Amino acid sequence: MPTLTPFDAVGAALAEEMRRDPTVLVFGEGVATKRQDLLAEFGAARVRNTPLAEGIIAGTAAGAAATGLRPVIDLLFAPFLTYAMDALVNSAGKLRFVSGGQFSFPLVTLAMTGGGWGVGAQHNHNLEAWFVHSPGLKVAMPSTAADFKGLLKTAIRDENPVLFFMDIGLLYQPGEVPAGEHLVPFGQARIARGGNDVSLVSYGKTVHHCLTAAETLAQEGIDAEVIDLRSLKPLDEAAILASVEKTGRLVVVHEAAARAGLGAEIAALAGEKAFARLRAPVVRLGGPDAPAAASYPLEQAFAPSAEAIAAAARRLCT
Amino acid sequence: MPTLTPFDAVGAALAEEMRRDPTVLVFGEGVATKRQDLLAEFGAARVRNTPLAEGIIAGTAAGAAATGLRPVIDLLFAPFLTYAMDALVNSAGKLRFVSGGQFSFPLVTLAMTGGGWGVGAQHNHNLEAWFVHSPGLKVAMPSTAADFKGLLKTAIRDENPVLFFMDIGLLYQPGEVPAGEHLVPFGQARIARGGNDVSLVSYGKTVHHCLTAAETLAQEGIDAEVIDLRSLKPLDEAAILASVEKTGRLVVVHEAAARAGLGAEIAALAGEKAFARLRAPVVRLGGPDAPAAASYPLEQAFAPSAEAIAAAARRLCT
Amino acid sequence: MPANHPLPDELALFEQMLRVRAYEETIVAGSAAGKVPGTCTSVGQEAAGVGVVSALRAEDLILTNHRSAAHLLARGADPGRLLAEVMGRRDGYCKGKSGSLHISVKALGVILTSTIVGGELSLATGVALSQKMLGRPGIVACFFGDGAACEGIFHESLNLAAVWQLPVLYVCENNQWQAFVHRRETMHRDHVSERAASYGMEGATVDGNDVLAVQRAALEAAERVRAGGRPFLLETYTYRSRGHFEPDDQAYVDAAERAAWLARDPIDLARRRLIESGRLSAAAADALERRVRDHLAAALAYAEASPYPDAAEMLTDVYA
Amino acid sequence: MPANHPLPDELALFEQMLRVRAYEETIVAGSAAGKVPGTCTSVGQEAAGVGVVSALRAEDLILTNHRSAAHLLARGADPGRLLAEVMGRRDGYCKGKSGSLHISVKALGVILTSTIVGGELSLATGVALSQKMLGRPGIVACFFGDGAACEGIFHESLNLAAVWQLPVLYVCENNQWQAFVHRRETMHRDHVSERAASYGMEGATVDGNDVLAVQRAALEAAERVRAGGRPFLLETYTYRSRGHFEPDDQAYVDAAERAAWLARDPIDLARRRLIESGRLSAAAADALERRVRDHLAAALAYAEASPYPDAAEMLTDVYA
Ligand SMILES: Cc1ncc(C[n+]2csc(CCOP(=O)(O)OP(=O)(O)O)c2C)c(N)n1
Ligand SMILES: Cc1ncc(C[n+]2csc(CCOP(=O)(O)OP(=O)(O)O)c2C)c(N)n1
Ligand SMILES: [Mg+2]
Ligand SMILES: [Mg+2]
Repeated sequence: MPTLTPFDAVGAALAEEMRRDPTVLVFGEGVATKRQDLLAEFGAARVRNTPLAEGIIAGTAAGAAATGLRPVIDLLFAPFLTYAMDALVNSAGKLRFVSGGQFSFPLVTLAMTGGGWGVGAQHNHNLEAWFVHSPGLKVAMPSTAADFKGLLKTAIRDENPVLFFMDIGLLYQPGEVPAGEHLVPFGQARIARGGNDVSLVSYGKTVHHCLTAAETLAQEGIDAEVIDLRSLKPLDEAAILASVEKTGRLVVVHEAAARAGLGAEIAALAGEKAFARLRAPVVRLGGPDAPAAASYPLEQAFAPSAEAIAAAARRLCT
Repeated sequence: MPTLTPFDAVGAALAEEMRRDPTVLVFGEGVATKRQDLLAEFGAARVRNTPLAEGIIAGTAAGAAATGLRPVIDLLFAPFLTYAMDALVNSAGKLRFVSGGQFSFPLVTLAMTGGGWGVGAQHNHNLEAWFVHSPGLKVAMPSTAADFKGLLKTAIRDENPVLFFMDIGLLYQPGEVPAGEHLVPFGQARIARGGNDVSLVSYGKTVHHCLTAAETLAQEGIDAEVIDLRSLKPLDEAAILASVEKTGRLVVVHEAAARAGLGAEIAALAGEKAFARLRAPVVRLGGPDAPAAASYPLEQAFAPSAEAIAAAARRLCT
Repeated sequence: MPANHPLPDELALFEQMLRVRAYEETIVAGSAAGKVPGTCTSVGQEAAGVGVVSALRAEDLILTNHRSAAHLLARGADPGRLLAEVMGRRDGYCKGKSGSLHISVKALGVILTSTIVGGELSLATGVALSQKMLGRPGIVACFFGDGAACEGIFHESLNLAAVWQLPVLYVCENNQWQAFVHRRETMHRDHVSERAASYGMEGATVDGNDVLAVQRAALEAAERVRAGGRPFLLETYTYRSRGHFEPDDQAYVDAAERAAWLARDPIDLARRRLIESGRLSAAAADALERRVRDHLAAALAYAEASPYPDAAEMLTDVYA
Repeated sequence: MPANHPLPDELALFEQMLRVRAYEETIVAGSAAGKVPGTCTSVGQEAAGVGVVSALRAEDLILTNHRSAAHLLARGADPGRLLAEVMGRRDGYCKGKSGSLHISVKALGVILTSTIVGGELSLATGVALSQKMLGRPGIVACFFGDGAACEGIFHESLNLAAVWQLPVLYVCENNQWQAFVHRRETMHRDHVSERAASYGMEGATVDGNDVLAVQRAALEAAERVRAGGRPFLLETYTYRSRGHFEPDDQAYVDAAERAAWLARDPIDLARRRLIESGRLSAAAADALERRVRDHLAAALAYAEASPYPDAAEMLTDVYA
């Protein structure tokens, strides 16, 4: 299998889908400069730089999606989504319903998230839970190069608005990516490692921290299952519940703030639908309820570490 | 005790705080028109209409708060907050931290939320969970006329940015309000009704639905405790956990979408910190994961009804 | 698609304006009686809305704002289905899911009524991008208020449409008010059209209460958009006669300002002109008015007979 | 508060520009060596930044953007503490919590460096409102880029400042680029200052590479703001010589454009003028440059010696 960085896997997904479907186009601040290969192949009408104006980038995507195009927009860093919330939430998310189904909004919004560049709190803020809480949207966040490609292709073909979060810490780390047609469906979690004693449920970069923790735990005789959610909305409830039914123990892990984060949803689901099988409290590990640090070493501490995950799992199992 | 609508209780809180502190001012689209009494008493410099531009209303408030004023802004309906997210989240919420504590941001943002006017999904969307998930902010949402006044006065005196959500369904229903100095601290839930068998935790309009449900349940011999959170951030974890420790059963209720809503946070808290005492699954009742309906009768169905709450509690107790 | 060409003449425009007025008065009366939810009426702005829409072609697309009745009706929307939607009934254009404030009618090329002020500006560029990239002939008419022109999205939308050369006819209905705030409290200039130059765009202002003048200006502006594939900012200078939202006592409105504008009511102006030119007798005008009213009464009855959607309907159409 | 008056003369301005350049080159070298995080440097824009700040008074307040070194240094910020902040160290002006992109220095009247493009425009009106309502004498200088002028918040900010008559000196450093996009791809007009008229505001453009011209224009603009209590939009037309963010190979930049601007380097221009007028010998200029560089080397050593904050520090200063 070829090896690509997620950044290039995204490029490959874009290129393949643009080749397949002439209504797919991509625009954003610097997209045409950053993706010269796409510009060369598909031309300036389908690969566009934009003015610096996230609101109208997203609004334009919504309007275009409603009338026959399939835009992919790049809003750069997740905190910049704050300028585009009306278009994404009030327009793209609601107008299909509000129109009684007359229009659909097939658009994909790319945004980088997570720590890794030490650029501080106005570039590093994990907002995926906002969109999971909003109606009419879908949300994906891959952890492997292959899933960057496969989920993005699925997102582009979806008839609904998709928020596609790209963990910066992963974006330039090469991984195997199937060539050509590779589609990863939404709503299907990936069992990154099978296990029987405790379920570690995560997404994005911290999936890898969970896997490292699982190795440590294995040496101690604790058999951890690691679930990579991949799509956060729709959420693969069945996979989460099946794992918890089996292990009776759950640690939910993400870099976003724990408070009112997606981990709360998953813990609540388990507490509601797998109550009888739970053998220990559900533990959430997430970022602190504070803006992200800028100092590189401190920024790293924002995401739950493999050690912290292993420690939490160990406590539940003993 | 005098009787006021929450709308007038808000007016009374504003007037008292503006009298007490000359740095308090209020602005927004139509505030000066809507609050003629404030305009008459405090003048056009401190009670201002603004252009229709939520982004700069919130940004102006943040800049003013950092440099000596204590602005209260009225952004009307919660969905309009989508235009002000950068100022509220990236500026007001983060810049104190980012500046190393050099600046503080004492500002209050008023927003109406919830169903009640049948004006549809672009006016009716409960977004409080977004702000609970964001660092550096506080969030309040009263359910009684007295708390509208007491929490707002506290919000205005707080050195931090506060989102103050006003449930439309309550805003014009009169209730008793203490005259003069009446402060309700943040982070202290109100036990709206004591009980031993099941905890109903809620905020805003659905607190009243919980109370109605509790009466029904009482007739069946089920003794429900009703907790009105009042401030959602900080959250009175101690009150929630104490109640669950006592009853062993928890139903969390709000009008906002259940998925990744504040109820998830509360359910997760209970599942983590009161695990051993839970005698039944924690149930969340919230709005559907759909845009709000416009038809008045259907809009009403968005918020969990007293019947649904009673039914959920009954299931847990039997 | 409605055939808006041949161009509606003065008489047809008059009738359309009467229909809009009757429609709004139906809502006002129904709302006072507690039968219809209150809305933002376009009373006083009939010429501005009808005049521009009359200049569009069947293949053109429309996005508008909360004060959209004139645009929808002039486009050919059925008053009964509109009223049903306002009342949240199953036979409304959006199955009752929009209510009064977000009505769209895809079959008529009405992409959006936005109740988020500025939402129509936000989506219009994208709709125009589709027209351009998919090689469709129609231009995009985007109606918004003077208040919306204060929102940042106005700036972003016009700038992008100019830079990408998108076929958008921006139409600002400057009705002097922005809910409970006078335009003068929110901008230094009297005319929103002056802002076009900032974006390297053409702009113009027309008397929004003279339906023929509006039609003429809109035809010319639309022609420039069509021919040049470039946006244009047309301002219809007019007045919101009934206040922001029903009911509204307008206690905050300057009486002299209001009186001056009421004296220039667009329907009175059109009627007087038709009668003076001999195209219509007073009796014929009255008869026409009655006919339009009767039509509206039937429309209201239709809407009232339509049931509310099932509760289960509220969970459909969320996703495609 | 620094005493910016008496007005820095040509020589003082030259020295300040040298300091900014040396500071940025320290970061560039440190960043290439992996010791300092990359930043958005102000190389090429020293005259624009230093010239305007030199025209401010001690009581004036500043908000700026990600390309803020010239503003901070000209305001009197200590390079050692700035570098410590860029490196996320405890002795940085923000205790290492800002990093390179959000530095504020309350003691110097620097309220904000915003890395959200437009954040400075968003807060500037409020800071000016405080000045006005609390009866403080200083005006507010708000620095932003040509890219920020495309954001909706630009429109909202200028309009509000005009309507509320707030003392803001808006300074757009039009450096031709917006990250990886040329200004021409994002706006039809060459000059952002032309937009002032839309808001009923005065505006002007000045050669941003001529530090004396900038100072003069800024003095005049600031005087109008001070006297009239009204905003003013000043555009400094200049060039971003080193690319967007360190490192940046600028492969996407037109070589001829870049060469033309580099030939008008603001520091070379000032040096030449000082030497030609006889105010400075070439040897003295070289010596000054060396002194500035030595100072920066010491500053870097100071920053490197500063420890990282404790992890526990990352949970403080969240709430007041
Ligand atoms: C983003 C947003 N802010 C505020 C409102 C509340 N609101 C509805 S209409 C209106 C006034 C709009 O003024 P204008 O754009 O001039 O349109 P008009 O009502 O005069 O036709 C306001 C403030 C809203 N619907 N959306
Ligand atoms: C809201 C937002 N969008 C995008 C970015 C990414 N970004 C940082 S600087 C920049 C270019 C800014 O251009 P301009 O305003 O002209 O300032 P310059 O960098 O040229 O000084 C961009 C796109 C950002 N920081 N914030
Ligand atoms: Mg108006
Ligand atoms: Mg620039």
